[in-house]
Amino acid sequence: GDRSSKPAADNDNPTIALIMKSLANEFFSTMADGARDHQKAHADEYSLIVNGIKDERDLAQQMSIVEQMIAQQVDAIVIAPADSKALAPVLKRALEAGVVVVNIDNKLDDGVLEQSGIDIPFVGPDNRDGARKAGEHLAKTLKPGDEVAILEGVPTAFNGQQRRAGFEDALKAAELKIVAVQSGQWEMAKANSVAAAMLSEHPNLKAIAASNDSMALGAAAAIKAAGREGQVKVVGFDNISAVQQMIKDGKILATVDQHGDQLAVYGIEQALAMLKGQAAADDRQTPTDLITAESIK
Amino acid sequence: MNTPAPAPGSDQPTLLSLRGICKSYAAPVLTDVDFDLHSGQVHALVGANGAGKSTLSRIVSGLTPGDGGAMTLGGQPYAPGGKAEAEAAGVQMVMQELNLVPTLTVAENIHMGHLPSRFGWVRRSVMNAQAREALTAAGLGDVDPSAPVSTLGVGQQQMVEIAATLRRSCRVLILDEPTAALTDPQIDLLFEQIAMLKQRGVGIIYISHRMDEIFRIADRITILRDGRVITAQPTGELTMDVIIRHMAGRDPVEATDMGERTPGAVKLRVEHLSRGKAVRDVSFELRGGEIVGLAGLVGSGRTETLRAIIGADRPDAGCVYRNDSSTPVKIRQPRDAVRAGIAMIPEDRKQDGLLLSQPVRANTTLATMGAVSTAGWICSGDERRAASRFNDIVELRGAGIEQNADELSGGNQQKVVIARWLMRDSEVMLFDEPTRGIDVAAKWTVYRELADLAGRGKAVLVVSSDLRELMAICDRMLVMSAGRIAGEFTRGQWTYDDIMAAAFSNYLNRKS
Amino acid sequence: MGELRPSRRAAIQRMAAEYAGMTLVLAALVGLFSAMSDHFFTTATFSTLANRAADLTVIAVGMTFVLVVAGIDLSVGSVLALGGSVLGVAMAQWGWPMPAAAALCIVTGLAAGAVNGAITVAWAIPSFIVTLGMLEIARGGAYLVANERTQYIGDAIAGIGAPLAGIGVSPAFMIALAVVIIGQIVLTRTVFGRYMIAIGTNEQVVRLSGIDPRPIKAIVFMICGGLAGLGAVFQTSRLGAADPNAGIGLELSAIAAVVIGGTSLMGGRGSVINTFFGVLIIAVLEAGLNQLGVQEPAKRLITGAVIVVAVVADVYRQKLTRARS
Amino acid sequence: MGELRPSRRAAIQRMAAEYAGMTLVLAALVGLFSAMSDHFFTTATFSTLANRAADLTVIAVGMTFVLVVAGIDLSVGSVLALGGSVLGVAMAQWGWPMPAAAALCIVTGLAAGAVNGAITVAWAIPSFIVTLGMLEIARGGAYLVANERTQYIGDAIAGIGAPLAGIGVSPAFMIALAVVIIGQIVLTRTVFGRYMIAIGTNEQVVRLSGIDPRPIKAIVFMICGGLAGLGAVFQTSRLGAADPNAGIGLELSAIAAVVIGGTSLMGGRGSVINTFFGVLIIAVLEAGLNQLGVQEPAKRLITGAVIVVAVVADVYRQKLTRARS
Ligand SMILES: Nc1ncnc2c1ncn2[C@@H]1O[C@H](COP(=O)(O)OP(=O)(O)OP(=O)(O)O)[C@@H](O)[C@H]1O
Ligand SMILES: Nc1ncnc2c1ncn2[C@@H]1O[C@H](COP(=O)(O)OP(=O)(O)OP(=O)(O)O)[C@@H](O)[C@H]1O
Ligand SMILES: [Mg+2]
Ligand SMILES: [Mg+2]
Repeated sequence: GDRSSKPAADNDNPTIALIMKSLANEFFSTMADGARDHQKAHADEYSLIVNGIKDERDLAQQMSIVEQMIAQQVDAIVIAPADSKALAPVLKRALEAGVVVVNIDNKLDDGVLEQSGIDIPFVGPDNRDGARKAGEHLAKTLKPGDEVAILEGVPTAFNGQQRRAGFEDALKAAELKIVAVQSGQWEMAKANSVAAAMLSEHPNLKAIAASNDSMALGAAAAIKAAGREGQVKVVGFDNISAVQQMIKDGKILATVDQHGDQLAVYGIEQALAMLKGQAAADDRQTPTDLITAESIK
Repeated sequence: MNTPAPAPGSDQPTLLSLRGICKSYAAPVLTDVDFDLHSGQVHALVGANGAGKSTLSRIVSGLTPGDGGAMTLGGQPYAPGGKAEAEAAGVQMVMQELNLVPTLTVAENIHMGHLPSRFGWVRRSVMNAQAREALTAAGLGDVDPSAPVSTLGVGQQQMVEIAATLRRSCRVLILDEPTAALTDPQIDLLFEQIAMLKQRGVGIIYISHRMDEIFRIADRITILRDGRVITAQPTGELTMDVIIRHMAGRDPVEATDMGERTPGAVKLRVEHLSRGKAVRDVSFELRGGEIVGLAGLVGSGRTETLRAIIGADRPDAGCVYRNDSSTPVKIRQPRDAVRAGIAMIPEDRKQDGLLLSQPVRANTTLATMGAVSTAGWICSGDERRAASRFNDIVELRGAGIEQNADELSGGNQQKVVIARWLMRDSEVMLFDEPTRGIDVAAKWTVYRELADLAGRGKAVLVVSSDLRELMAICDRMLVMSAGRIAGEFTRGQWTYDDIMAAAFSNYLNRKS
Repeated sequence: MGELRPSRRAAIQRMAAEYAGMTLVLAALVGLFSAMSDHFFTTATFSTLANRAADLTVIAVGMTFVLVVAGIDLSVGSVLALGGSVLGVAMAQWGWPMPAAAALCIVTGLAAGAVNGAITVAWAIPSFIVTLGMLEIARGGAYLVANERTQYIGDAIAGIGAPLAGIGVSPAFMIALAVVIIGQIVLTRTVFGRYMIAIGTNEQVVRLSGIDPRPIKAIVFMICGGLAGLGAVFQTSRLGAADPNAGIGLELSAIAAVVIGGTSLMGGRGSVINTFFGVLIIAVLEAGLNQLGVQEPAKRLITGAVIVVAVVADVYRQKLTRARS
Repeated sequence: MGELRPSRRAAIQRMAAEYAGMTLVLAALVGLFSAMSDHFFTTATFSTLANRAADLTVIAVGMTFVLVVAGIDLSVGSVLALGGSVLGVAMAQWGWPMPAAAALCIVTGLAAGAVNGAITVAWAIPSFIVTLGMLEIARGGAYLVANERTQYIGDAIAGIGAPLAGIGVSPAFMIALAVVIIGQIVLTRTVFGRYMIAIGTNEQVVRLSGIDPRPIKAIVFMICGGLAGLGAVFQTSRLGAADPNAGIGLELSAIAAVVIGGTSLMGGRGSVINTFFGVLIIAVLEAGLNQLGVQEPAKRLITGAVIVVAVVADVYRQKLTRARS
């Protein structure tokens, strides 16, 4: 391959390992593509290994990828942790092996970091804030007392928890009535069946807030099947390509762009800076933007 | 042939006594059966297929609970709750069907249920040594106790099973058609063992369809028909004809004239067929309108030869020709053989012959679905009629064509397989032990069927371990020994001793 | 001996008993959910449920066939995703018309199934392992084809999955019903079905009877793959989008439905109609639990328990039927 | 007839041939990856790999047992998650010491396995369906116990999973090795093991020999559950945290490992040692693909192909061995 071995720490072509959650998920594959493009443009500056896990929830596998990357003697690891707590010990081992670690996407738990006595910079968006933006936009189209439901992701996922909290912040502030919160497991088909049940159970439902766009697509399909298009609004999160047309057509009200394509690049840039000794291990928040029919045009 | 010791009569104490035994499945199978067994006695149980012999023995050995009646063993009330209880009370049984675990070794099978062990560890050396003893006693001295059972032929497996049962001490021993898969030398060995057990006062219930055996060893005969005891008499007071009449409930079928047929043109030519060590350079031809026997000792390679001919196993070398053609038939799998008009009736009906969980109807029409269907659609009326017709021909006794094959008695199961191939009407029919486990009356039917087939110009090859049967029905006989054709005889030229000599020839040569 | 032969009347009674058991379980579930939720017992619920069940139904029919020949197909979920991805790309990117794209999707499924079947019979490998391989391969293929993106199609494909005005059920559901009926007829009335059952009972016997079991088995796997492709058309149409992550774990749902319907995992015995009941039980359970808003842990517990209880109940029903006959 | 009898020498040759096939596949994989990556052929890689393989190893040993008795256990992944959750809660919330919590975790696994076994034998239901039910139930239980949160434990449990200084492998891996050896001995040398094989080959015959197969089968399922619990201890120790989502799809990896190792899905035949080779093949493949940074679709395609090829290769090896003997 194009990866050279690492003779010394002050290598002028360091290897960076980007460790994602599921690469089979559009959000992360966009992120990986962004990183690959960046690496191509800066081929003389660093080389890149991109890895993901088979199942977004299989943190044992993500952990062994980290271990393998340590064995592979990479210079830096940029990681989107599958779990905000469990990855801390192995990342500590990476640090001890002299590898620079940057945390992107899903923030590692502060308490655990402190307990482990390590410091890992976080580069990424505030999911709660992003979800709040979408929730507020949704609330503007409704009136107090209207019934709304939330489709959350996998309940164990930190970003899922944050997004749910963000939706709840905004919806409660607008005095909307949250009649149901169920998990769609991040999946379109699963979300579709849950949304269909919510629609049957709550004939007066006015909106569904979904924690990612796949679930938003599933919910939109359920609304259509129930013949309640236009009566029930949907917001999502992530801004995947498939929802953009739906937003244009008005079938989905809004989504949140957390600039996934740039997220890994931010992390890599941070890692490169740290390798060169130019940057400290500081957190860096990346932007989240509300996407609506107007902003797409 | 040694004559049995003078029959121990009723002066001996009654060992096992059955009174009013009843059993029903869908229909009554046993009705009010009384049966007495004295110690040191061989008490034969005979009856047509489905008469209930196996069911009765299963009740005695605790495998099946009876519906009614009472049993005493050694004067004590006896009601086994399972096989283990029956064994504890001293009742052992060799079942009609093979009951071995092919993946375990011979020694492990012999000790099944009682593996010699210390703290849960198998004591292999002890186990193998004991197994070797048991095998030697059963005349299987050359079988390796640590070989997996799956490497043995059916006959050897049957002997292993008998050896396993004989090494356990018992008061009552039930042998359910133990000789169906055995050849004469093995049968002699078995009878020697039976004689030894008699001396020790063991009571033996002996079930067989081979009348010569019954007359050789039985002291007393009980005849069952449709689940009822027809008569129970000392062997000396019964004749073959009487037994058959009682079994069938009618006068014995006229023994079909087995007289010579005039063989027609060659229907099948096998040349230089070889497969491993079991089949070595076998060549022969079959003509239309003749019945050819294939004799040999157990393990001599007869089954393997048939399987190689029809492509069930791929031969290493050799060709098969139909009629007088000089181009061999391309046989890569049984389908090619069946299409070329060659059919085989396998010896192991459970494994290779029957769809056990399917009705008789489906089993009968399996090879001939084309005849009972149009454009892939089954015409159920045609199917039922065809199935009934062919099962009537073989005189199937059971609850009709919708009964599942696994509910049939052993002999009736065999009849269903034969019915399948009668329906297919192949030009060349290779029968592997077609009468194994079939009752005397039904055997005659099968013989008549074979003669019929030959009469219609088919080429018929019959493998049988019952040499006398072959001598009765064949026009010509091939003898296999250690995988080779060791002799060929035509009707009138053969004697029992000549054929046995040929069967042994290749083994003797090698040993010397 | 006349009374021994199972008369036509007895056969009808037995059939009634057979379906009665399933209908009872279904009715119990529906009754329970109706009692617990005000909105469960409505046409809207049932039409949604029926339309959602179309994809699982056709896949479970294919799985029934595979189980009858004593095989198993673990790859149906991945094949569904692969078919859906092909369909999505064909419509969203190549601009194919729906019928052509749907045909391509089914052909993709047939091809995957054909590979499963060919490898299984050519080397006589357990289909469990072959289709486990295909589970990975087809999933990889789905990611490749869809470039790991959900393919948005929209209304162009909605026709099949959308409920028809008036009757409330979708063409997809009606096609699925037709597949069930045809499947049952094939299994019970055709030579092909007879051979399937025979192969599942004892392949050796079939071979020695002069029938080559291999093409039959291969075709069964192909049918199963093709039905997974059809399921992909239904699902994509319903969702208006194709997701390369679709169908994860679907094989277990399908097998559960088939086994709840009393088809034997050992082969040789099966009923497509009962499979359909199994699908309905699973669908009603899922819809009911969703509608009650039961939380994930409880959902899992209840689903697992129902699967086991349904099969245990089936054991008792069979015992009763046998005792009565 | 002397040459027919398999001599001791032939037996040794056959055994060598048996393991040679597996070793070859492994060596080929290692060679390939070493050629393609500079850092693959290092002690660090292999120690990581070995430590990671400990949990899959013990679970695959349990699965081998279950497959030998012609059963299947689909619930191992969920039972691992349940055990891990119990362990996590016991340590993180109740403040239990590690040994006690680990014991509780294993007992949880044993209990789940005992339920699987009891239901399977009591009603004679296919274990496929019973353990499919348990797959759902144990997962639900894991969510309940862990309150759907990852339980962070930290260093308190690291001892078992962390590599020992000096030798580079963890106590977990050494325990796993011991389990493999004990498992092989149990299968080949003990009465229990021989009866397992007999049951897997023909349960009916075992029953006729006066042995009740039910307790033996039940115990086998219990062992499998207990080993899933042990796997949970290993995994939790390595991660320093217990995740109620752990082990999704693990049953398929475990079965793949066992079947690659040549154990029959039909029961009656199996080797724990070969299962271990199967685990190593899967582990090396996964590690190698990760180290090369192969993209997800390609990873899936390669993994699927390797599973099938390994089994096809095994078919040829068996044919060769048989022809030679
Ligand atoms: N499990 C069962 N279910 C239903 N019917 C059965 C069952 N077992 C045996 N039968 C019936 O009981 C009858 C007697 O069978 P049995 O096996 O005792 O006959 P048999 O005298 O041993 O015959 P054979 O000489 O052919 O071995 C048969 O008609 C058979 O169909
Ligand atoms: N590899 C082998 N190892 C040991 N024995 C073998 C091997 N291959 C074949 N045999 C033996 O060759 C013999 C040929 O068996 P075959 O079944 O054809 O004989 P048969 O004359 O029909 O006798 P049977 O009555 O047992 O069926 C069998 O005893 C079989 O065990
Ligand atoms: Mg009998
Ligand atoms: Mg034979």
